[in-house]
Order: sequence, then C-alpha cells, then structure tokens
Amino acid sequence: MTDAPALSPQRLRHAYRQMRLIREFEERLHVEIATGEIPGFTHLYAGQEAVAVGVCEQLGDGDYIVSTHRGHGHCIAKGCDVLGMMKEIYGRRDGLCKGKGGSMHIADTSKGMLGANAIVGGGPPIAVGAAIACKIRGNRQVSVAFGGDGSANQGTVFEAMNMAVVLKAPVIFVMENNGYSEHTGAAYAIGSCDLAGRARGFGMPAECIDGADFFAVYEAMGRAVARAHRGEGPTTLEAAITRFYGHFEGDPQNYRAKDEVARHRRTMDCLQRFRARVEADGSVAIADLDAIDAEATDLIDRAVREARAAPAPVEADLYTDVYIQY
Amino acid sequence: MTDAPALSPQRLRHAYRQMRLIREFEERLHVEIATGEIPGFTHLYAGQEAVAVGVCEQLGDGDYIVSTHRGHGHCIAKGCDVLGMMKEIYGRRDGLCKGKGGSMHIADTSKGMLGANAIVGGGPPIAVGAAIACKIRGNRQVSVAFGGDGSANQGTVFEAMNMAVVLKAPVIFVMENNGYSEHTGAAYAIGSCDLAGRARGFGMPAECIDGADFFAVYEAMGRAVARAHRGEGPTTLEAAITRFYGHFEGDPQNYRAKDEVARHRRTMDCLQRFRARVEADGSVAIADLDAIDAEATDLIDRAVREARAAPAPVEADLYTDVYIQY
Amino acid sequence: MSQLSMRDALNQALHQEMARDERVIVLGEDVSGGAGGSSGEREASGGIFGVTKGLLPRFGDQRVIDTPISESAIIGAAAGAALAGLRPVAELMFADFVGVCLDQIYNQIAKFRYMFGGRSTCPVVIRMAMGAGMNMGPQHSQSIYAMLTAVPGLKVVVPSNARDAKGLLIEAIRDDDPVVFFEHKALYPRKGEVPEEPYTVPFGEAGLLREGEHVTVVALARMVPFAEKAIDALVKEGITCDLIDPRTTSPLDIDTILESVEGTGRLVIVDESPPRCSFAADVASMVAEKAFGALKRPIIQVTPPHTPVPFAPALERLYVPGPPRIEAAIRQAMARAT
Amino acid sequence: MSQLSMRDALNQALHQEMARDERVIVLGEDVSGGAGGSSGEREASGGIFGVTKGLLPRFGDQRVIDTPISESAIIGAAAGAALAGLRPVAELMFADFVGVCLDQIYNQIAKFRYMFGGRSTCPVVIRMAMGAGMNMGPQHSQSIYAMLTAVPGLKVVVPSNARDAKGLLIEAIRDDDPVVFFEHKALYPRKGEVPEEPYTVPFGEAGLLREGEHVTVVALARMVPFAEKAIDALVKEGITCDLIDPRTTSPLDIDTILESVEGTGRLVIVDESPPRCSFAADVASMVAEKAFGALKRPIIQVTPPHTPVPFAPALERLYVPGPPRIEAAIRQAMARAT
Ligand SMILES: Cc1ncc(C[n+]2csc(CCOP(=O)(O)OP(=O)(O)O)c2C)c(N)n1
Ligand SMILES: Cc1ncc(C[n+]2csc(CCOP(=O)(O)OP(=O)(O)O)c2C)c(N)n1
Ligand SMILES: [Mg+2]
Ligand SMILES: [Mg+2]
Repeated sequence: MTDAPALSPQRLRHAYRQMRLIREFEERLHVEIATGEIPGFTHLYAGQEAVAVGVCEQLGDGDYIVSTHRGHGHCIAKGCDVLGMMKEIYGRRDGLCKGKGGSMHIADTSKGMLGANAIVGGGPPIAVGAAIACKIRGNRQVSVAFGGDGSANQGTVFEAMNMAVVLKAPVIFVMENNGYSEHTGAAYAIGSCDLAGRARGFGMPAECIDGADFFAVYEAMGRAVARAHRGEGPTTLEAAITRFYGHFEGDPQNYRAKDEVARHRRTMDCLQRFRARVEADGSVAIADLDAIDAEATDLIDRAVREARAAPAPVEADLYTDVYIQY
Repeated sequence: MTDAPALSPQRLRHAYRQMRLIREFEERLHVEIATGEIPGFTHLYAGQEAVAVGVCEQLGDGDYIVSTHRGHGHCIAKGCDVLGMMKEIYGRRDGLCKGKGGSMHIADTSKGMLGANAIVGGGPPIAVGAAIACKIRGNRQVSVAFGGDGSANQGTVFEAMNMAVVLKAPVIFVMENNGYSEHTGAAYAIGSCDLAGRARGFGMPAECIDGADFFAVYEAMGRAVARAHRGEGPTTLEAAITRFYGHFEGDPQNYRAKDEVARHRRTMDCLQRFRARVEADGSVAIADLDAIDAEATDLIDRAVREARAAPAPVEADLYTDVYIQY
Repeated sequence: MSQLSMRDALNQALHQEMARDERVIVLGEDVSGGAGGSSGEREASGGIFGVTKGLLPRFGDQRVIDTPISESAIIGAAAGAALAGLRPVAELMFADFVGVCLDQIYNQIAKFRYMFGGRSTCPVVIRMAMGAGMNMGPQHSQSIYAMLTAVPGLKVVVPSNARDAKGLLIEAIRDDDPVVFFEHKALYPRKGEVPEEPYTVPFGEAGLLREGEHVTVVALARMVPFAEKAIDALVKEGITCDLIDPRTTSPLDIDTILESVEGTGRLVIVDESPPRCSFAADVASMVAEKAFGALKRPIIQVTPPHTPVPFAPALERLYVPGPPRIEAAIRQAMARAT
Repeated sequence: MSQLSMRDALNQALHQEMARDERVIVLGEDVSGGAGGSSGEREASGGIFGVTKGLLPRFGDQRVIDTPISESAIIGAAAGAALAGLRPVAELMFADFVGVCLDQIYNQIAKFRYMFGGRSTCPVVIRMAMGAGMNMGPQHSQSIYAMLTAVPGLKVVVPSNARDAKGLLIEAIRDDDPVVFFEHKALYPRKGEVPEEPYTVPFGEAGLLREGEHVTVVALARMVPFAEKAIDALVKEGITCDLIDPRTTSPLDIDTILESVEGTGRLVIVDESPPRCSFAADVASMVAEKAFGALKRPIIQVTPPHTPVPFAPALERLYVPGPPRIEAAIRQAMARAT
C-alpha cells in the first residue's frame, strides 16, 4: 500500500466494474459458444480478471499493452469497446476489426491496445518496441506485455526480456501463470518451475503475486510503473492464477483433477475476494457492487443482441485493409 | 581434481598437441588470408583453444558437439581431419565438405561433430536433439553445445536450455565469453552481465571457469559429464576467455583498447600456461612439448601446401548432395 | 480395407512405423498432453488434432515427447536427433508457426547434407496442419507450402485424402531426406478407403483422379475435392477434365502435368495460397516453358486474393476458392476457345 | 550529382530521412557498434556493411540503437515502435537470418493492418543484405525476396543501382505500409550518379534500362548489370532487347512487362534465387495468363539450380546466372523463332 495511494471509492467501483464486465463477457460467451453460433475457437479469460484489471488500472490511454490468444480480459481492461468486441467475435462487419481478426486479434491502438496475438510469444518483443517509443518521448508512458506460463518458454519472450534490460526500456512483463499451456502443466514445461526467478536471471526485478487479489496486483504494478518512471527499466510480475474454463471452449480438460476448478472457484474468485475486502473495510457499499453487476449483465445482453443482429462483412471487404496504398 | 583422475603424461601431451594444432592452424590462416588466397570470411579461434580442448578431451567419438561460426577449434578438438579442414577452407573438391560448406560449415558426423554453424544460436537446439538420442540409447553418451556470449542472447539458446532441463537431456552448454559479439561488448549486450546466472535461472547448475586454463575447463567438464551420466540433465559452463584476433579477418577492432590483445596474449595464453604448469609439476618434459610444436608446424605446412594444390570442384558437383534421392 | 478419416489414417501410419522401427520418435506440444497436470492422467490430449493418439501409452515417454512451447527447440531437437541416428517426427501443430522456427527448417535441416558435402543424412519429418475453412483467423489458417517448396533440400507433401495421407506419411518416415508434411485441417475428418496394412505412396508421382479431354486441372489438398465437384458438374455439359493431384510439391511430377496439357491444351491450377510466388505460379511457369507449343489458351490460376485469411465466415467462404470458382475457371478456359 | 557507391547512397538516404523526421529510428546489431567495448569508442562499426555510418554521432543512441543478437526482438521492437508512432528502420544484416524472426515479419507486421480492421498502421522498414558472390556459403548468400513477396501486407524492394537504392529507401521510410528492403552485397561498392538532395523513387514502377524489339528481359538486383552486359553484347548481332528492372517485386509493375511482351513476343526472366515458387515463376505465370496471345516463344527462366548456394568460388561462379547464361537464353528465345 505504501507505493500506491489508497484507491478512491469510485476508482474501486471502476475496477470492480471492469472485472465484472470481463467475467460477464466470458461467462456469456461460454453459453453462446455452446449454441454453435460463434465461429472459430475462443479462449476464455474468466478467473484471471484481477490480473488484467489490476495492471490496467495503473495505466492510461497513452500507455501500451500487448495481449495473447486469451485476450478479451486485457482488451476490456484497457478500455476496448465491449460492443465492438462482441461483434468482432461474432465476425460482424462493424466489429472492432471489421470481422477480419476475430477473438484472437482484437486491438484498438487508439486505446494503446496493440493487439491480442494468436502466436504464443508474439507480443513481448512488440511491447519492448512500444516501450522504446515511450522512452524516446520521455513522457512517462510505459508498455506492458501480458503472457502466460506457456508463452514463457518461447525464445522471443527471453529475447524481449534481455533486450528490455539492455535498453532499460519501460516495459512490464506480466506473466499469468494459470498452471497450464493447453493440456500440459507448467510444472512440467517450465524446467525451473520459477518464472520470476528466470526473469531475475535476466537482470530485472521480479515479484510473485496472488493473481486473484486485485489489490496485490494493483500495488505490485504500481511499484513496477514507478521503477519504469525512475528510468530503471523493466520488471516482471508473475501472477499465480487459474482459468475457470478449458484451454479453448470444447476442451474436455482431462489433464485437470475433477475438483480443481470447483476448488479454485471457491478460493480464487477475484470478484468474491474483492467484495469481501471492501465489505470488510467499508470502502464501497455492497449495494453499489450489486448495481454494477446488474449493469454489466445488461451491457453484455445488449452486446450479444447487437452482435447477433449486426451485418456480416460483404465481398468488397475481402480486398481492403491489407495496404494503406498499393 | 577430485572429479577427474590426474591425466597421464600421454593424455597431457595429446591435449597440448590439440591446442597447439588449433593455434598453429589459426595463426597460419591469419597469414594466408592476408594474401587474399582464401575465399569468404573467416573467424579465428586463436586464444580460445583450452575451451575446445578441455571440453573435448572428456569426450569420445560417440559423443556429440555442435559448433559455431568460429568453429575450427571445436572441429580439431573433436577429431576432424586438419588436412580436410584446410582444403575445405580453401574451397577444394576433396575438402571435408567438398568445398560446399566452407569455414562456417565444417562437420564430420562420423566423429560426432555435427557442424559449425553460420547462424548464431543455431546449434544448441540441435545439441538437445543429439542428447535426446543419447538418452534413448542409454549408453552414457553426451552432447555439447558450444556458443559465444553473443549467441547467448538468441532465443533459440534459451529454448534449448529450458527444454534440456525439462527433458533432463545429457547436454552441456559451453558458453565461451570472449567479451564481444562482433563489435559489441558483452557488458552491453547481456543485460545481467552474468551468463551462468541466467543459465541457473533456467534450473540447471552453471560454473564459471577460466577459459585459458586447460585444467580448469577439463575438470569442470568432467563434473558436467558425470552429472549427465547420473541422469541429472544439463549443465552450463561459462568460460571467461579472449580471442587473439578480430571478429573476422579484416576487422579493424576499433572497439578494443589498443593494448587489450597484447595484455591478453601475455596473461591468457593457454599454451604458455599449460607449459608453465607441467614444467612446474614435471608431469611432461618440455622437450616433448617442443617436439609437438614442431610437428604441428609441419602438419599445418603440409595442410596449406596440399590445400593450395588440391583441385577445385567441377560443374557436376553443383547438383549433387542436395538430396539422397529426388 | 476400412473407412478411415484422414486423422485416423495418419494416426495408423504413426503407430505402424513406430512399431516397425524403434528409431522413430514423435515430439511436439501436447503430442501426448497431461504432463504436469493435476489429474495425473497422461495422454490428456493425443495431439491438438488427435493425430498422435495412443502413441504414448504404447511407446512410452522416451519416444513420445511432450515439449514446452519452443518450436525452434522442437525442430532443432528433431534435427539433432536425426543427425544422431534417430528418425524423428516433429509436430509443429499449425503450419503458421513456421515463423518462429523457420531457421531450423530452411537453414539447418534443409542444408545439412549439402553443407556437409553429402556425408550426412537428416531423416526428419515435420508435420503441420494447414489451411482455411475453420474460421481460425489470419495466423492459424495459412497454406504456406510454396514457401517450403522453394527450399532446396526439403521434400514437401500435401495430401488430399486419407489413403494417400497414410501412404505418404509412411513414405516420409522411411525417406532419408527431410520431409515437410502438410495436413489440411478441413480434411482431418474426411473419410476414405484405407488399407489396414502399412503401405507407401511414392513421392513425385501425381495422382490422376479424373480423366478427360478438354482441360487439365491441377489441385492440392482441400482444393482436390472442390475440383472434383466442379469437374463432375461439368460432365453433363460435355466438358471433361484431367484432374491431377501432385501429392508432393517437391519433388514435383511435372511430366504427368505436361503430358496432360499436351492432350488438352488448357490448364487450370487451383491453389489455396495467395497468388504471388505461389505453387500455382510455379506450375504455370513450367508449363509455359515446357509445353508452350501445346497450349491453346492462357493458363488460368484459381487462388485466394493477395490478402491474409479473414476470420469472419462470410469472408473466409469468399476467400477460399470453392467449386463455383473452379467451375467458372474451367468454363473460361473452354469459352475462350471460340 | 556525384558518383556514389550504393552503400553511400543508402547511408545518405538514412542521414537525410533521420534529419527530416525525428520519428525515424534505426536499430539492429552493430548499427553503431562499440557499445561495451574496452576502447570506449562508439561507432566502432557503423553497420557490418557500413550503411549506418555516422548516424550514432549525429543522432544519438536514443535513435540509433545497438541491439543484442536477438532478431525476433529487433523486428518485434520495430513493429511495436511503429504501432506506437515511430518510423523504425530495422537492420537484419543478412537476409538469411529471416529464419529466426520470420514470425514478426509475416504474421505480425504484415498482418496488423488487416487483422485490426484497417485501424492501424505499421510503417516499418526492414533492411537486409542478400545475394551470392562473396563466397559466404549456404547460410549467408541467399536471395529470398520471393518468400516475402508472397506475403500479403508487405511491400518488397530489390534495387539494382545506387540511384534507385537511395530513392527507394527514402520512399520506403516515408511509406505508411511495412517495407522489406533488400540490398545485394555485391552491389554495395558499385558506383552510380546519385543526386545529393533527397528524392523518392515510387514503388510499383519498373525501370526500362534498355529498349529493343526482339526480346523482353526482366531482371532484379545484381542480375540487372549482368543482363545489361549480355544485352549490349548482342546488339552488334542485331538482337535488341527491352530490359525491365521491376525495382519492387511487391507491388509489381506487371503492366510494363506485359506491354513489352506485347511488342517482343519473347520473354526471358533472370532471377538469382532457385527456381521453385520463385519471382521468375511469378512473372512467367502472369505473362502466361495475361499476355498469352502475344507470346511467340516459350518463356525462359534463367535461375540457379534447385540447390543451396555453394561456398567454393569455382561452384558459386557456376551457381549464379552470369552474362553468358543470360546471353544464351536470349539467343535461345530468338533461335526457336526459325
Ligand atoms: C508459436 C505458437 N506455438 C503454439 C501455439 C498453440 N497454442 C496456443 S495457446 C497455447 C498455450 C499457451 O499457454 P499459456 O502461455 O500458458 O497461455 P494460456 O493459454 O494458459 O492463457 C499454445 C501452445 C501458438 N498459438 N503459437
Ligand atoms: C542469427 C544470426 N544473427 C547474426 C549473425 C551475425 N553474426 C555472426 S557472428 C556474430 C557474433 C557472435 O558473437 P558470439 O556469440 O559472442 O561469438 P564470437 O564471435 O565471439 O565467437 C554475429 C552477430 C549470425 N551469423 N546469425
Ligand atoms: Mg497458461
Ligand atoms: Mg563473443
């Protein structure tokens, strides 16, 4: 808490709203995907909301993030329009990416959201580049690379980490360790079983945090941003977290113990824990949170309704947006 | 010394011979390249001999190594024919690779030498694969990946290290830190300024050794091989060393202090230090070493003579050796 | 002879070859799956596309190796294992991922034999799933066989049906040269007659799937069933075509194509990858040089536009050359006749 | 107007654009050199090929960035910096190194605009040295522009002389689309008339370097001076050729080629990369479709064999298409006339 000033009630409500919106978005997608109406394959972020929101609540539109194949939460947390996102996921013409990218490529550079990414490890080098721009401008902007435990084994991520240290780039590597890459456990795929330790090996400070605790994430991120602002370069945050659903929708999850998700839903639900904490310290009225929940449900209802009704792209769209001029 | 039995006089003479042969080979190339007679560009290993030889004296033909663009020393240490090597470097038809590869691609798989490599970081993943083969055969073979300080920043190397730990592959990563990658200092390009520490971050033991001390390299390598034999997986050896010449022949070396190489030649010459040590403990007669020096000079003379006289490849050779059958 | 999906045909080939030759190993991400999972159950996956199912329980984790997400290390490890005497079959999952490991494919594996003066072999098979049609978006739907067909030292296989797929994969595993093996995602569930016993389909021998007089049609992978549809629809109008499935783009059986064009004088090439420097262009250029005299009409290429693969189903359907576009191209080849 | 080598012309372009637009940055390995060296001297290098000389002293290490050997991070950083509003010029050194960073080029940079629905720009220039002729061996001598020409979303520049090189590089830096810029190693020292002031050479406009009646010759990069030699030698025999240098392979000025073929009826394409799925095949296939009626003779492609680039001078000389092979191809195009 020392590093970050206590959050005002409306900041707290905003943070809660963002987490709830992500949860609602994903829970609803889980239902709609089952109907077969949504094309492609989708990776849900439900369970990890406190990481995206705890990080992005420390950022402004001028700051940058790069995301992953599991990007919906990062997009919402960075301020992407949920209606445009839902339409994109439905493959609609007025989706955020005109239906050309889909779930794994949602982006809004005007919001500093430099794209979800369907290539594991594709994002971190891009985040370093955005950080170079921040550094040259000298305007206290920072850049964030979200990534999973599995992505941490991609060489591109190591290159990005070392280069960030060499260039003292203001970038924060947020490693969301949800225990699995697809159907393989992190305990197997990460030789050292210690992402933070690996990052320290590259010469940057690294903190391990409880990814289900918004406040822990928010405060650690505050320290990382402060370091970047002091010109001390990159930081890694390893967030222990879990995903409430399969790797992608339709994943039978045989690699998980029968009770694992249920147990995590009881103990690692960032929304429940946020509610418990603010109820305890009285910083926000529970009624306000209930109201936010209702709003979120309505907004997502509307998003799905509009996405269903929205027009599909037309043949002319097939040839556009490849080049600015060719 | 505890790990490695004291070396017999003839083993010592053999080690010295290998180091001298490499030095002679490279010093002579330095002279011949200046005449313009040798095609392409060449990276000399002179100064680093104790690393290649200290490592390879712990290996047999059944063990594997992968090398780099600076590969002559590794090739000689692993038993490649110096006459065939010299012819290859001259681009001759009966060169070790029929003149098709050249200095940066010398290989002899029958000797377990899986190739020099002109792609920085190309080798380590290949070494992990050879180690997988060793592990499956369960025949106590090991695999070695030689690499420089600069190569240590290539993502492929990190991937190889992590995978080796995950698979407990019997591979030893020998990082020859000669202080430079091309014209850039390791102090700049390696954020942590600590290759061994980075390797430890991946979950494997790493030792820092004096690369100019044959005995230090040999004994550390003995410990690494013993670990591999015990099924404990990979080890990294970071050898502090220097190169006596430029990055490639013709490099003006403006990045180096005027006296740097001279100083290193005085203090970091593995041959002088080997001589001093065996003279002190009397394990080998200096006269024997002088005789070895003379032999080496003769052999390299002959290699250059034969390479000069050897025939160039002919047009028919242009189309062969791409496929076994096509 | 039983009806098998291409997925099961490929799986059968892997089982039979691993049983036959203990040097054959399989490695890749989730080829088994389950390692380090909380259920303790191994083979939680059997491959994202199910092609490696049953291999781990049968052959063990020394020969069926789950890897971290480290494609350069996966392909590089396959290369090193092959140089050391094994016969690795590496799975890259999506072909689009060549971007993170191309060096090991095109600078290392493809060139070892040549660079080393013919003194080594690198019998690696690299399997990868290709193609559009499942709305997987721009980074999971590409058909990049042209990029690898262009690389001297590689052999490239692009099967169109279950029967060929099994025989070609067994051939690939037994081949002493490196082989890149493309599997079209949309063809995995497609069934065909597949002999139970092991057999090989030789490289560099095209399949002639339809015989006709008027037009030569060349197609690969998913474009083959689409071309069959188009061709069969035209028969009632008296337009008949040779349909040639090269099966391997490197080596390429150009002779069968040239022979056919000598007879028809008309060539339509159907290719799922964008038009520039493509396989379609490759075939067209060879015919324009070697069968020029026989050509009665311009060579027609049916390809997607010069754009990435779109996500939206409405666009992806338009992007992929389908039977109607192929039919139109064949008509065009005829029409110009008058 | 002064005589400059292509190296100095490129260097001048970088100096002028960095001075003009402070958003332009340069990054890569040893673009300056000397960082962390014991002499303390910066710019110990100025680029392995000397193209970035003088930039660090003039523009400082915030805009002239030496990097570790981490090509994926170099190209990815260029991509991210561009998305964030800069105009990075990344140096990959040897084009052969695309193998370790292709993903950032072909899945990221090339596709951003499309994947993001046209709502972003990624004005990156990626410079890389290509080509054989210096005995640098199989992994340092390739001509891989076809691989990247095939990628929708990229523009690809392959200059053949100093004057074009400067104008095309300035155009590339000012272009809002991603551009891959190939520099032939053997052309770096070649001098030509180069205007001092900044100027641009537009993309998609071929240069017509010779005009003739009998044969259309298309060539790129180092093949252009070789083709000039061959063409000039034939003039005394009364054989005259159009020599077309496309300068950019994407976009490609196919119209100029088609127009010329309409006149000559004969086409010879000279390409330094191996024949399969090549730029030569690409051009041949377009002509075989769009100027078929005008063709009097088979299209002839002059390329190296389907092999890696050999190291030995004796072999590399035979590998690279030289003036004699080009001359022979032109004769062949004529000969068949009778
Ligand atoms: C380069 C690359 N390799 C493999 C994949 C296939 N893939 C998609 S997601 C994924 C697992 C990623 O795990 P992690 O980084 O932990 O993220 P999580 O799915 O847990 O959020 C894999 C292997 C890919 N998309 N890109
Ligand atoms: C992928 C790749 N990037 C860059 C190069 C160019 N290059 C060749 S050697 C070298 C420096 C390597 O430094 P280090 O690993 O320390 O080896 P050393 O030269 O010191 O022996 C570089 C950058 C290359 N060959 N391959
Ligand atoms: Mg994960
Ligand atoms: Mg070095």
